[in-house]
Amino acid sequence: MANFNGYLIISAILFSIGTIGVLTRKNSIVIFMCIELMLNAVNLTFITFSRYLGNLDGQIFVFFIMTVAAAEAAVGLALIIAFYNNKDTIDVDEVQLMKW
Amino acid sequence: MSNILSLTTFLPILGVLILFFIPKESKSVLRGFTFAVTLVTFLVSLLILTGFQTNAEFQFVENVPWIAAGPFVMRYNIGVDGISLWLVILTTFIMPISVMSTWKAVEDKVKEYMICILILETSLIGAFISIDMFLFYIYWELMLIPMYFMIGIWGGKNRLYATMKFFIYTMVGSLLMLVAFIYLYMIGSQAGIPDFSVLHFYNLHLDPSVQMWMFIAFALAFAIKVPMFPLHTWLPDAHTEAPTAGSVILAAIMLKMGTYGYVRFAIPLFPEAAHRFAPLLATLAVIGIIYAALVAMVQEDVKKLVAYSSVAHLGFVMLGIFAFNVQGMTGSMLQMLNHGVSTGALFLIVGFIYERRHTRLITDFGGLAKQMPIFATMFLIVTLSSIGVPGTNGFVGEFLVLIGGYESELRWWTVVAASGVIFAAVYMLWMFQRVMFGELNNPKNQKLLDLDAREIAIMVPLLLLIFVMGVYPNPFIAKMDPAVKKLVSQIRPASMDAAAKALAAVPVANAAESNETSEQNHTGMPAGHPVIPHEGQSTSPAINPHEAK
Amino acid sequence: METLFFLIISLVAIVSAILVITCKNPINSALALIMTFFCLATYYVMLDAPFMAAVQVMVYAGAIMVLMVFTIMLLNIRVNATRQQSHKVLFSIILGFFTLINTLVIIFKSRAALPTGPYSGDMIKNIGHTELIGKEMFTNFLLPFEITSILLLAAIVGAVILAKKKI
Amino acid sequence: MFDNVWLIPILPFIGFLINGLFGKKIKNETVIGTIAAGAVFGSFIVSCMTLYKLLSLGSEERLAEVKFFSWITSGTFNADVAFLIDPLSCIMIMIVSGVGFLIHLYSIAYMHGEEGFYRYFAYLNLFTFSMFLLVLGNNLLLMFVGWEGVGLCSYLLIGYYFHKKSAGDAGKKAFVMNRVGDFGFLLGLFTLFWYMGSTHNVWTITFSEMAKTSHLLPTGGVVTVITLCFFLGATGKSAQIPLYTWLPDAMEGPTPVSALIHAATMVTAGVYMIARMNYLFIRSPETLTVIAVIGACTALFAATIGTAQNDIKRVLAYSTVSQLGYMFLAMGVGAFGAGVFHLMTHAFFKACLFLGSGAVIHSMHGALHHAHSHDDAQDMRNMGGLKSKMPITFATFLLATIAIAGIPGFSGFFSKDEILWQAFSNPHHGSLNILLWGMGAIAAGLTAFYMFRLVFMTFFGECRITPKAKDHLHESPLVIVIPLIVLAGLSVVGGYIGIPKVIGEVLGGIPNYFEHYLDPVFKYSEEYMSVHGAHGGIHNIALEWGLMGTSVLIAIIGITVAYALYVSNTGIPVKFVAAFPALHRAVYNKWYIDELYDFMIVNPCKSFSQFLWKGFDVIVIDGAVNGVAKSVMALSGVFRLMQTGLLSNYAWSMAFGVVVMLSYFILK
Repeated sequence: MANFNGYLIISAILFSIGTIGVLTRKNSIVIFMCIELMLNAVNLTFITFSRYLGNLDGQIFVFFIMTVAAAEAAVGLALIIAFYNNKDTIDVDEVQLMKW
Repeated sequence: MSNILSLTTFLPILGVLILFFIPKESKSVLRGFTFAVTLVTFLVSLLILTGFQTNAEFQFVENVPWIAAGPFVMRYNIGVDGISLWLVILTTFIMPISVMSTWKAVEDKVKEYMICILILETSLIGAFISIDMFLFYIYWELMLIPMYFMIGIWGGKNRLYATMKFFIYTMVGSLLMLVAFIYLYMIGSQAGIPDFSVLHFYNLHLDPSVQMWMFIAFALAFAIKVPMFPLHTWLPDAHTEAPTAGSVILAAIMLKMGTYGYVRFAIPLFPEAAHRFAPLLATLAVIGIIYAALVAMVQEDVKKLVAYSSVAHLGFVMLGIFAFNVQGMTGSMLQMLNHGVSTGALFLIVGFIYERRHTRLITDFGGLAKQMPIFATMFLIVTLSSIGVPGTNGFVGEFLVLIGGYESELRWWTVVAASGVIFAAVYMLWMFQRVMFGELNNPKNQKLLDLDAREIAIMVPLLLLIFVMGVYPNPFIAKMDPAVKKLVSQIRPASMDAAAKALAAVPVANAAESNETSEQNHTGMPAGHPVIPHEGQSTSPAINPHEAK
Repeated sequence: METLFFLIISLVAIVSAILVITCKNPINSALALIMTFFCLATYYVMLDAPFMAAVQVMVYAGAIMVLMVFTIMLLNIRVNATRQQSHKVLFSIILGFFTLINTLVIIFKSRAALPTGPYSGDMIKNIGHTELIGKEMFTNFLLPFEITSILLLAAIVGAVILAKKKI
Repeated sequence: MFDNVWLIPILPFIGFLINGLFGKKIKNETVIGTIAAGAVFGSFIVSCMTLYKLLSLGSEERLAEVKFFSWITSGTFNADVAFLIDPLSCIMIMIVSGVGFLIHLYSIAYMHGEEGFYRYFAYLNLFTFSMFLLVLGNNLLLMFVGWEGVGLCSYLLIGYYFHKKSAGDAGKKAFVMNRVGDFGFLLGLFTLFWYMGSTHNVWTITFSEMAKTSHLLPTGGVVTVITLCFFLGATGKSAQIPLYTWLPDAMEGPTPVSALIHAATMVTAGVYMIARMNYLFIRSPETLTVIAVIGACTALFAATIGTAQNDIKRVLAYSTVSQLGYMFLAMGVGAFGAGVFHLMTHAFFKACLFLGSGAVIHSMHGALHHAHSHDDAQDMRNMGGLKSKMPITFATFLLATIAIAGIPGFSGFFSKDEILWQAFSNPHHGSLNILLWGMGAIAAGLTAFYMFRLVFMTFFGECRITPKAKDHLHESPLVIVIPLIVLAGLSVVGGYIGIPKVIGEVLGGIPNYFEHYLDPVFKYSEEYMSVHGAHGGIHNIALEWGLMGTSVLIAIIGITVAYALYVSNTGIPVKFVAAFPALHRAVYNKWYIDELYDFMIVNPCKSFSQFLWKGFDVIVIDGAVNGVAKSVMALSGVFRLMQTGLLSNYAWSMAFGVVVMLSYFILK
């Protein structure tokens, strides 16, 4: 079952790309997307292993990740809208109130 | 009855519960009720005194399972023996007096003040009677909280600085102790010791290097509390800012917690380390005596002067403890009681004049003897007791400490400490003269009225105790003697092989060598003094005129 | 043959992932992300998990990305040209690279675990993937299933309150 | 046999309690006075009975110990409250109660009209109680209790006029100096207890046991250390060279106090202690030399200062210091009996002198008060010619002065001459004897000079008091005069019970009753001397007579010089002062000893403790504690900067954390 590693490699690559995206981009929506990307990379790993190990727990767990991702997207975007209403920008570096 | 100890400990808590229901405004009811509670606790504690058979074992022992959390098993294990008996009685004796002394001193938030005092009393009694080390630690920390509030809320000007310093200073020390407790418990549990009770750990023989570190942790925690020389600066601040009752309790009982800790935990648990550190801690004690006396001499504030004087007195107690013989130990136990009584009385007196003049500077007073004769005689008696004039309690304790210290290896330390007796007379009498004698020219002093009935009622029991303990200390000594002998026997044999093992085990510790050499020429008077060779000649029976007659 | 197909799909996925984080206009990155989701869906199919692929497409590509695009459009965000300072970008790339290295090392170092689960590959094919998941979901994982419903409820309420102008 | 001995100290203690607690309410002076004097009189009666019972016993078994209760017992140390009755303690209780009673009687009149009348008599009774404890105590600890008790009472009585700052200071000075002496006493006690216990397993501090086991002690070595420490205690209490400056200042207290405490009883405690532990002191020749030399030096030194003082009580104070020097000289040369004899005779005539001076001051004070002048009632320069005004006081004063000057036939001569002869002929110090005798003789001459100077200045010549007050000078009331007469009688007759041997044979074989009476007490030291002592003592009768003659001659010279200077032509002293101003000023200012002590000990102590407090305590220790607090604050300031508020920083640090942990687990 050598090609299982392939899926794992791909998910690792996607995950690291997502990380780089989160760290570099200033636009909060793009950060949001990168987080989604990271989540999906993890989903892929889950499904690969569930298929490989033969029990479906992994896949069911992916279900839960999806619900969480959905919930997160909803709340996150509401935040971004609220943020936009106050600051007229969604640039992450503007929000600096939470400091000493 | 068997659970009298728990009754004495938790009676004040019962009082606190009932206090909640008394309305805040009716101050006199609050004070009256608290005084009643403390008085009842005192009477109950007298039952302990009468029921106590004079032997070395723990009595009225209550041993109930308490917490079993993972590896740790703590039992509610309390009991009283010769050493802690008198300290419990001192606590319950001082409490009603300090409550009486706050009749007019504290006007705002009287309910909270009384609750603080009662919680303080419970934690103090608890600490003295707990055999389980964990229980001791809980009471040890618990007592800080009410005292923190008493100084912090009802204190003097910069009370926050003083109470913060006091609290953090003691906390740091006790955290070290907690670590040592747990580590000790770990070693103990490997050696099959089921719970935290200190009795099991007494016969647990640790190797010297482990003992050394454990002793350092314990010694530091108790040294802060005593307070020993370099760690004493929190005491004058805490005393000057504390209200009268707070500073009486702090001086009379809480300082004894440190010395009691040494006698109960630090020394018997780690005898070899205690012997190795005896010279160092004795040096600190002696420095403490001389240093505190000198610094007390030039104080302007009466309360600071008395605070430094208690540092000096407790230096004597520590010297007695580290003499490791029966006289020294009995002397230090007695000196603890004496210090409680005489310094408690001194702080009450300072409280009286503070309530009248709201100033503590010696220069503001002068010539009070003519204005307040009763006060003058009482102040004189307490000053004499603090100096240690024979016939008062101070002398008996000091004398036994000095003679005990002289017989042990701490001979030269005792000589220096004995000179402390002179300085004690100097600063106390100089303060007494500046406050009481001289011209009565300050107009404010001319209007001061003498002690009223309440204040006299507070002072009379203390004065009686000063004379009773001075003239006839035997009942006090008899009750604590077997326990002291057992404690000394626990330490004494260890010292014989300690010296040898110390030499073998730890090559570099020079303290051991000095301990070793001073033991060799034990017979010669001060080190280096040759024993006169021709002593044999005078004892030879042939020409001894004495027998011949 | 299958591996060739797999390679093509992974190439597409990686390029679109890179596109997501590099292009300036958020819309383009959204579209690139959708492309990535589709690649993932194909992976799921290749892993004999067709139902998962369907759900993936519906939930992610369908719901979440639509929401994202809708927000982008709603807020008509101007394309801001300013990029992060260079040194931050450099550090993050190094960090990303290291995460990659770490995970790869884990993958190759770890020994292959024994397949323990009851469901072998062909079983899924002949019984039907959805039926199996349904059976599994509503027997062992019933409680988590209920909890996720509560989670969604909370998310809905939260989103509504946060996004309202005047509370 | 001696079971009613406990009455002796208890009676004054009861007097103290009554006057102390209820004195303020009694207010009636005569009642308070009679309670106090009655208590001491009771003790006097009981002491006479005890002495009588003791004399009825044979001279060998004159030793009885009465135990009351055990005071402190812990480990190897136990001290109990028990009294030791033997010839020495009997003499002392006779002196204390006898002279004490006379002084109590005297003070009833002297302190008439004082505001703290009850307080004075309460302290006086407390003093008598502690003196009895000191004298009767059968162990060192009980003696120490009495020792400190008398120190305390002298502090209270010196500071009686507490509104006067000088009185307060004098009291404090007296107590602290006594305390220094007590420090020495304590060290001696500890060393003795420890040495006897650890080497011979004799854990005791009772005198009788110490005496019995004294043969175990070595000569010199540790015994020298013990005895030197005890001698330090004695110098503190009996005002010898290093620690004597408190006695002249103690004259701030009322005169009867000076008479009782600073002349008759307390100051003799040091001499009693050495006599009591003679078997210890005899065993260390070095200490004996030290005692003898210091005794002689003090005698001479104090006598020189006494010659230039103008305050009548200061002169008497220095004469006390000088006479005590004689007693220590006697102790130093091993003549314990002679020392105790001089102690007794000195108690008589010095008490008489002090009370006489008190009577003079009392009437001077009354007269000056009438004349509303603020002259000092104690300054001899405004006295003179009181002979006619106060005849009885003058007569008693003269008798006592003759006694102290050492004129034959009076008590002073017998005791002082015995000491001088013993100093000359004792076997202990060889060549040093001549020097000791010389200093003693010169001091005797000076004593005669300044005592008669005092008498001539106060009683002879014309009255220099302010004219208005002249007719108010009158004889003191009866209660003051009777004690004077009794004491004057005693100071004359007192000498005859201890006539030195050589004079005894000439006067028809009268033995020295006093020496024989005290022999059992010094039995052990005699034995030690017979075994170890160097047998070089001189026993030449003719030489003894010769020396006696020379000392009497010196005394007479002193008197004639005083007569010449202060009666016949009074101009000479003024010229003398003008001729040697520096010497006079030095002598008048007590050789600046007080200033020296202040400069050497008191001020450095004060400044050092000021430095310790402000410098060390506040800056160093508190500085360290507050420093720790400040550094923690500063450190937290630094960490605070990490929270920049930027989201990317936080995300980055989180990712960094994950990477680090992951790589750690991989590499482990």
